[in-house]
Amino acid sequence: MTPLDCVEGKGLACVRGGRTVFRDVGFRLARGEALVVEGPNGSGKTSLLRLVAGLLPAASGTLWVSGGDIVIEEREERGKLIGWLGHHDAVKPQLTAAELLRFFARLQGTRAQSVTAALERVGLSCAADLPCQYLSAGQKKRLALARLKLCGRPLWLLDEPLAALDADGKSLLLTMMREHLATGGLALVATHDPIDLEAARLQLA
Amino acid sequence: MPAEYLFAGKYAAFVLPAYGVTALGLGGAIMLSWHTYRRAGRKLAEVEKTNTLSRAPDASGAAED
Amino acid sequence: MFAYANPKRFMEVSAPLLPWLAGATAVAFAAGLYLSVAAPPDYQQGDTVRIMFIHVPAAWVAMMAYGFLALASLIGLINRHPLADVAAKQAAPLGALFTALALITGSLWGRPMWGTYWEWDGRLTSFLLLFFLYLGYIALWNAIENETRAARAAAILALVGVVNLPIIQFSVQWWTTLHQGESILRRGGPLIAAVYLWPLFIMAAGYTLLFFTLLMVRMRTEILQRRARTLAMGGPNAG
Amino acid sequence: MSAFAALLARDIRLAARAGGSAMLALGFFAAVVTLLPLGIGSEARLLASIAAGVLWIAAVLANLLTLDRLFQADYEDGSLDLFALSPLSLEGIAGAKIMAHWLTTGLPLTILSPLLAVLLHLPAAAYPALLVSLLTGTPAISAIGAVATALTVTVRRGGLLLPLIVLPLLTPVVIFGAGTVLASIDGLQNGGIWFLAAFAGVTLPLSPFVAAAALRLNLSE
Repeated sequence: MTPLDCVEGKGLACVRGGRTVFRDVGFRLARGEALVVEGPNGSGKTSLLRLVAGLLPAASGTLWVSGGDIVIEEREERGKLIGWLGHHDAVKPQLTAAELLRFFARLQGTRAQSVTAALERVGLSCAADLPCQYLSAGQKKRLALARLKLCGRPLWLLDEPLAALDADGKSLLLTMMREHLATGGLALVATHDPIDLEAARLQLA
Repeated sequence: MPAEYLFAGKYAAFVLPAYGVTALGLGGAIMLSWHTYRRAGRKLAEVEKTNTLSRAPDASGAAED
Repeated sequence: MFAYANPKRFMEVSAPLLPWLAGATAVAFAAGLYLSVAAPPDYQQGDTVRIMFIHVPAAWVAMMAYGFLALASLIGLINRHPLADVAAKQAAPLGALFTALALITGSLWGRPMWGTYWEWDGRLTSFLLLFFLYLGYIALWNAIENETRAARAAAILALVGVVNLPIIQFSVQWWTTLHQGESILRRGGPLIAAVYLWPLFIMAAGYTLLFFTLLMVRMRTEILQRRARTLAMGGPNAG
Repeated sequence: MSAFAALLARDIRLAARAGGSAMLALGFFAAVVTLLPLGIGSEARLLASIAAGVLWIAAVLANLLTLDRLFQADYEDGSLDLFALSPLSLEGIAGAKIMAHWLTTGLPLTILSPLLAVLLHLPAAAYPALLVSLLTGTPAISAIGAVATALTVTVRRGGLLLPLIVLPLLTPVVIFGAGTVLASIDGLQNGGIWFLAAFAGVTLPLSPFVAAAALRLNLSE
């Protein structure tokens, strides 16, 4: 896991389609810490995550990502540190679960052998050779979690991760997040249903 | 006067429609543009009126033209 | 920067300019039309030569409009200029109108000479494709809801279009030599007699002035509409 | 490089699988070419004279059919976000997708075209020209089509918009392509193939960058 010490945003503002989604939002996240972003629908939780990920340009404000002595400014460079779990699970119906993970492993450049371990970790090893069209929504979300773990990125950005997960799924997510934080990872979680995780809270108006 | 000759000319059947279509096209564009321009102006004035009424008198003077 | 600061200056500058521009257009058209009607009939084409006075200027402005559209798109893309996007968006329907007029008057001019309303002549075909370029641009702009994204996507299409225009022109010419039957009287081929030059240039000036007058009116309309929409959405003014 | 190859392999596998676009394009191409004589009549000389144009236009339409899902499928299910965050640049992604589209649509069409040319009584002299012109032209169709589909990626039913946007941009390809085949029928060499090669040579390297710019703007708004 590439070392990442701190992510800090100051006075961040986001404009989408001419409408100001949020204004002067700031946060600081150190190694091993998590931040839960709460707020009503349309308050810009997803936009904030996309902004941190570098998918969205910030209308104003600055965002530092520093690891060791290097500070990363360029937003497409920042993208390489991000483990992204979006609304949609990015799962192709025609591919099997194993094929999908092997593809993303090769795309991210991680070792393909860890695919079976990742499937094992999320309890999908039985469905490894099943085309994803037969997976339930919960299983697809678990597959996305396996991919997140597989890509080994330090900064996790999770957008409504609890949706579509049953009780076991939720506890699996929490344990995986605690493991990630324990090994010095960082996490930003956008959610509006409660999540019992020792983490700072950021309220978006 | 060239004008009558024009209309009686052998090819009048093509010159007239050509000028007619052009007049229709350009005239139509002018009228349409002018009409939507006036309507946009009226609509803005109306929205500005309801806007300043609905808020406290301290509304910043949205006194654009 | 406040998204609409810059167009405010445009609104202030264009307000007094508009009547003058409209007046100049009217004068140019009056003079041009009079000269077109007063010009003697051509020994070969008879009166149909008068169609040239409204066909050629329409064609010139149609091409100039696409150049303007591409330039405004480039400026809009490079420094995210909201005014450039408005200019490009409003230039497209006008350009399409002038292209359509050029096509219709061209075909009406062709009928007495070539015996058919449509002739796959190099120029007319290129203009038909230019018309499709305009339609594609306008369709793309309307298809995307998000205003700023639509502006940028359409700008890229306009730039791709303007780069391809010479290639399209060349390929159509190459194609017509492939299929050209006997050498039909090439329209505008013979040197245009001097007496026809004056009406042509004055009409061309009239058409160009009309294009910029209508463009200014439509840009002002767009800005007023955007401002009304922003206010209605509880935008910046409403705090 | 392996990321590029990974995406290329995935797209080819997706296209080849059931419901993939490869079979769809071939089926459409064959359908248009077989339907045509039913409409126009089966008289050999007539068919032979229009065979070149028909084959080329059917090839272009078949390409457009499978192009509109090139980026949209990945945009809608969130894969495009993951691609944007991967080590592979958007330009690389666009390049891999264009190549995958050509391999699964353009190339099979070219291979199938002589078979369908027989249905249209295309004179024997024109077969090599048909193959060469399609081989050179279809990459350009994929390239320009990719740019257009990248522009309409966020549009709900962008596929309907694609032909209108792409039509004027593809005219040179159709003109030079069909022109080459026509000329070869009476043994002429009119250089159309060189223009086609030049056109493809210019559009192919540029289109990944233009398509990436279009994707970038659609992702970031």
